[in-house]
Amino acid sequence: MWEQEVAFWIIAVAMALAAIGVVRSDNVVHAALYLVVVLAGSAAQYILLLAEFVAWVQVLIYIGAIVVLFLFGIMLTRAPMREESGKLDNDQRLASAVVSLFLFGVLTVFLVDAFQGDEVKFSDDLVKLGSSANVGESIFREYVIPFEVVSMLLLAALVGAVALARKD
Amino acid sequence: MLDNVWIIPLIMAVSYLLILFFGRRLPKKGAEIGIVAIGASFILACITAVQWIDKVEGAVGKEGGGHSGLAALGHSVVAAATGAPEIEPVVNGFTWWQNNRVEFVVGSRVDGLVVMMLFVVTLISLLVHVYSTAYMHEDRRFTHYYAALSLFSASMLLLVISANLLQLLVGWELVGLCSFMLIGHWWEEKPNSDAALKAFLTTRTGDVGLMCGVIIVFFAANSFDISVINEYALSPEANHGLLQWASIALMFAIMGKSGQFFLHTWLPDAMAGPTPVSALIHAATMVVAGVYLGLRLYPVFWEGFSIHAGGMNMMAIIGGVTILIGAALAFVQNDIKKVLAYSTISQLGYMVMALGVGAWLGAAFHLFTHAFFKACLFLGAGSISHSATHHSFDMREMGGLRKPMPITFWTFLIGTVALAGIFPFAGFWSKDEILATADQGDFQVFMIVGLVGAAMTAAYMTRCVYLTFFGKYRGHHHPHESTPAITVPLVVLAVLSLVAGLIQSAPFEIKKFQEWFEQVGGLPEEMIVPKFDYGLAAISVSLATLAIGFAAFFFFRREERGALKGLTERNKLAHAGYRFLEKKYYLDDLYEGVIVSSVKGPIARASYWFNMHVIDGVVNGVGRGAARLGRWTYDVFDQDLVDGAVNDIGRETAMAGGGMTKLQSGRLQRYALLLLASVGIIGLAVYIVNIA
Amino acid sequence: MDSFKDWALTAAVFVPLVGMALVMIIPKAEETAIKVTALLTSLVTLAIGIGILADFDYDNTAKMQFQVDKEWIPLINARYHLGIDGISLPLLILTMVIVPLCIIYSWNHFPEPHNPKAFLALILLLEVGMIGTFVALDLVLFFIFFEVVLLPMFFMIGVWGGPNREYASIKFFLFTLFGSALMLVAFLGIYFLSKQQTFDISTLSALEGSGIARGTQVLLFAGLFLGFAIKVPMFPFHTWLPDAHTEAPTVGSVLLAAVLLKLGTYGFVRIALPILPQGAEVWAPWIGLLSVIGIIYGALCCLAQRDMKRLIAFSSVAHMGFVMLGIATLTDFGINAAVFGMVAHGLITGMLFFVAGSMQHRYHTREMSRLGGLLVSAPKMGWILGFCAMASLGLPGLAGFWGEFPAVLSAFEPSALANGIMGNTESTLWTFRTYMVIAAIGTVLAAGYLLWMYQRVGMGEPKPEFEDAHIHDVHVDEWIAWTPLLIGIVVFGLFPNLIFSITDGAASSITRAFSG
Amino acid sequence: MPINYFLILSAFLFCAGAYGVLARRNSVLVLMSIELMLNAVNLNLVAFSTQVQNVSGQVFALFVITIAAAEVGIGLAIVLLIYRNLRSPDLDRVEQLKG
Repeated sequence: MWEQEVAFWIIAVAMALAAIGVVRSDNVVHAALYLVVVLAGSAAQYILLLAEFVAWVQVLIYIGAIVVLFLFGIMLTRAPMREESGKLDNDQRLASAVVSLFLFGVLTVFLVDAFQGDEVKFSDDLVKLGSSANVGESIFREYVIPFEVVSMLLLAALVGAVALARKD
Repeated sequence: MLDNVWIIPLIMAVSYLLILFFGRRLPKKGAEIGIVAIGASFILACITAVQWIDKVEGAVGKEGGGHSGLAALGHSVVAAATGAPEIEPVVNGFTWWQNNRVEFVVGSRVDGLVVMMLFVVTLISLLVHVYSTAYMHEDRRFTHYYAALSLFSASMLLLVISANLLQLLVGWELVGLCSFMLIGHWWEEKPNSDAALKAFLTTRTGDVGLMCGVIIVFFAANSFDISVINEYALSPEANHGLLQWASIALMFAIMGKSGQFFLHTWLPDAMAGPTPVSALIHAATMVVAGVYLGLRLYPVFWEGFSIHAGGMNMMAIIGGVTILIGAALAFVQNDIKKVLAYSTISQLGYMVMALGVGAWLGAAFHLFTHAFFKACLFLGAGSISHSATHHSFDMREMGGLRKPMPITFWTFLIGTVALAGIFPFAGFWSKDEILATADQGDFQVFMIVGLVGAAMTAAYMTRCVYLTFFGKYRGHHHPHESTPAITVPLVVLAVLSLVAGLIQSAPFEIKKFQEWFEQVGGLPEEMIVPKFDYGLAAISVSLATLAIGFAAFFFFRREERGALKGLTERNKLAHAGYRFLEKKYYLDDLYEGVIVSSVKGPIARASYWFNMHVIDGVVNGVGRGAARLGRWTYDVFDQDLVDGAVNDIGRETAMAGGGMTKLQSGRLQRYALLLLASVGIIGLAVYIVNIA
Repeated sequence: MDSFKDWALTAAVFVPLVGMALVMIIPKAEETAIKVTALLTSLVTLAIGIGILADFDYDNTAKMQFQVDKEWIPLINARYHLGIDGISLPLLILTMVIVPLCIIYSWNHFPEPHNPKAFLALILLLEVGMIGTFVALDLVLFFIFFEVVLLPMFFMIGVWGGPNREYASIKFFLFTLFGSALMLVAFLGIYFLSKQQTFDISTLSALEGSGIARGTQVLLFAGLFLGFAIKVPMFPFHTWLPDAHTEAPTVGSVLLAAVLLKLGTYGFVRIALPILPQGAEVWAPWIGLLSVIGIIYGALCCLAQRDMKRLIAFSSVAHMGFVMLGIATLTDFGINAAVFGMVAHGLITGMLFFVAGSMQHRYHTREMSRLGGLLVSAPKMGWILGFCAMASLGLPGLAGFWGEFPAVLSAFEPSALANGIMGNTESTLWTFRTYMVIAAIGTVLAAGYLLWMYQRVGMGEPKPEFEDAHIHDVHVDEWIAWTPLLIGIVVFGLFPNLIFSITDGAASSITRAFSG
Repeated sequence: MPINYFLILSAFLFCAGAYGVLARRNSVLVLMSIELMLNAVNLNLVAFSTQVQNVSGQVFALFVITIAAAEVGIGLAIVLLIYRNLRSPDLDRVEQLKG
């Protein structure tokens, strides 16, 4: 099992650092690229967790679509690429850091308290569980109504976005 | 009188109030009240002493040949604790306040140590009172000065007679206050008030130790009563760990009050006060309060520091270090009072070291003799500044005062010789007692430290005497002998410095000091009473004499050399020749560099530098650091973080002066911050409640 | 209404109210009449206080005396229940003494914008609230009096205060209100959760929190803690205090320091500890921690001050830290020390604020770098200031010492139950011993800042700008107002038993729950 | 492998995202931070799904991804709008909620 652990830690550290990069970077484009690292890391973690389909969806939609969307957003708002240190942050930076660290501490305490000793056991069945066939079946059988609702939502969002961004 | 000894401090307290409220209207501006009161106290103290001695001698008589028989065996008598009859201290008290479980008693205690201290304090205080009439004549705050002296005597006597630690603590703090008032007597000048502040704060730092120590001892022995505590400390059920902590804490108090190494820096600064005050408070009485505490609670230290085991302990080490540091520093001072101040530090180091090496009797005895000769020296210095140098204490402005001030000179000389420990002056006997105990009690290292210290003492005092009284007068005034109000106390003290040591002089079969004053009820039984060691005495005296000789040689020679030096320089200007003289000059330089350097040169200077920059720097730095830390805490922490957080939330509110509705800043992120913080807090609270 | 015991407390509470009504009726122009009425009212109140003092049964200080217990709001079972024991008595008398002194002090110099009518009416209203808080034995009644205090103080700072008064008063108001809100929630929680649904403090104390689960007690105690700790004020809830003190008029500062701060500590002793003992046990080490932080922190902040009044204000934070440390030990010893500390702090700090106010009146500045040489220009006042500084730094023989030293002493051996969530008696012991050492170090810092202040203000030569200014030494009305306080400082310092003997019995009854 | 590994990692991402949301001035960056938080949720869902061997978690992760896409679309549109109106993407200047 140690291979998984090693892989997990490498990816986890990379994700954590990149996450800090997202929220601390002084350059908007760099932040977006850090975000790509985090998202890719997540995809890798999904693969570790044998959720193959979700992993690829993550890569395609998140990295492929959403990040591109972000870059467009950056371009359109003509945000300056680089800012002097701290310009991108507001005045409650310190308080925010305290609150986030505090929250992280609280969450960690909770998690350790609640899930101490629970293990993720990997087996061959799991590979099947995360396969596209299995997931697809689940979506279109059990969760078909939510699926439709989400589709509607997406459509509405699309229309809404167009409506909002129109120049008149 | 033994039962009513509390009257003595009461007289002084009443005198304080009288002087404060009525002193100004009296012809002598209050001095007469003070002198009458202290005179009465002195008489009462003498009566107490006589009664106590009667009691002791009576008990000895009743026991039959108990004591004298043993004395006949020679000098190997073991302690009075085993041989002589145990005389219980006279303790009186009434409940001051009570608190459910515990009663706090205020009361008096009379035993040998107390009697001795009463005598010393009232005597020196009386002399200082008299002396001050001349010295402080025409002072801006003459009345206040006398009031403060009275208050000081009252608190010091209260400290001395206290039967319990709480009362001792009260007296202890009060003498600190008086010291503050008197050091800062001329508070118009900032250096004086600085010195006063420094003295108060440094001793108060030590008082933290006293407070903690008293509390620890209280909970260990379940009482504030000194007898109970001492009994507890020597009993088998004593908790060694607690006693150890208590000893360390109390040691801290001793270091603060008695100017021991690294809390000593306030004492030289305290010389900013009037000279009689320096004599009374900063030489003879208040500063020995720390040593008195050590003597008083000796069993606690005995057990806490395991003194009976020999070798090393904190008390002896600190005392020893203080001896050397103080003596070395005394070499480089130009201010005569500073020389004496460092000498006091060094001598207090002797007493503390004596306690550390198990020489209870030596410490008490040295306290006794030191009070006389050091007071004599200080008052002598005061006499000089009063009548010769116009309130300057700079030895560079003195010199050659032997002729115009014969009484001052002779008394000062006697004080010096006593301090240097030359036979048969007072200092010799007490110093020898300490050294002999250290030698015979497995503390040889400290014996050597003591010997070195004695030699250094002799040398720097020679320098001091030389600079002051010999050579040519270098000042710009007209030196003349002081008035009788000043010289009489000097003579009294000089006589005492001469003879006080004889009451405990083994070769003459006199052991009165031990007989009378070691009766304090419950000293450790294993304590060593040393045999008189002629060899050791000879070594110490010859070392001191040698040091005096060396120093005298050096200084008297320098006078000659000064002439030569001048010649050299002249000739260098004229001929650029006279190699012989020049060579001699180099030799002298070498001589000075090699021999004297070990004491006077780099070492003394380095230690002085270390003292002024490192230790004093640390002490001052702690003060400044505290202030700076305060500023930082206030500016950054209080105003920015704590208050800032509050203000951030309330700023719009408060500034707009409106109602609560304005708490809405309209900024989403602020809301989000509060939301998340609350979520975290509530989550944590729920969690704590669940596990609690 | 037949014997003195039955109506004494009611009278003590409502005489000032009547006096206030009278003051309001008298036309504004009749200034002397207004002043005399106000002074007489407060003196009558004091007379009642002396009567109470004479009639108090000193052998049963633990018992509630002078009790009045009448139905008040039957719907929520709130009763008009008054009574005093050994803990309330000293504070009650302190209040009754301070108020007339404040009125005398302000006799000739009312702060701008003058208007003695409104000022004195507010002082009397304040007295109603303060006395009421100390005698109330019903949570609702207590809460009402506790809040009554708030309003006059708010106006006093906001109207008669210094340049930054609006900010200070609103800060004070919001802070305290915030605490009170949580306190009220906790009161309601106690009401609904206790075995009998009652607001009666005596009954609830007798129940010792039985019926309320430990976890709930912890939460309820937290609510009470916030309410009281803000009033005390404990670190980190203290920030309103320096601003309020600095901006408040002299009399306001004196009342704030001498009495108002005690409402918080009194609340702890009277309500929080006996009613929620288990909650107190859990919170005790944390309260102790905040107390010692307050001691050191307050002292450090003092060292940074340039403004004399602000320095004294911060010294209150430090001193109240000692009081709270005594309370946090949950021992009768500590509580005795705390009550003594409250009285001593009231006398000493009240006195310091008086002097600071008088100096401000003379020099028109509180900036310590501009002051100096008070001993030269006004020697008597200089001596008084020095005396108060010495008392405040805890010099034995003066009152301050007996609040400080026993509190430090009690921290050596806290109640075995004061163990927080550590649940380990041994570690509690060492925690509190550490607090003891830190608190002892705090006394050095106290000496530091007070002497430093004294050096800058009192010693040295007067600064050139005030060399020619005529600095009047202590006035007659100042003497009248100050002498009782000065005497009190000395007398309580020499005879601490005067207070300890009164509080002792009551303190042990409060800590009964923690002694097992 | 302890499930806590994933959960704590996810908690960290969440808090980092929270910090970004609270402390960033630029609205595009705020949106990115929100993505970070959503991603943290996804990680949780998948981890639990694997642990309890139930595919529902993964399905929900897919839904979240979809909704995230929609949210970014709308979000960026709003940012564009703000930018157009205020000539700045800074959230500090949006305080119309102020009462």
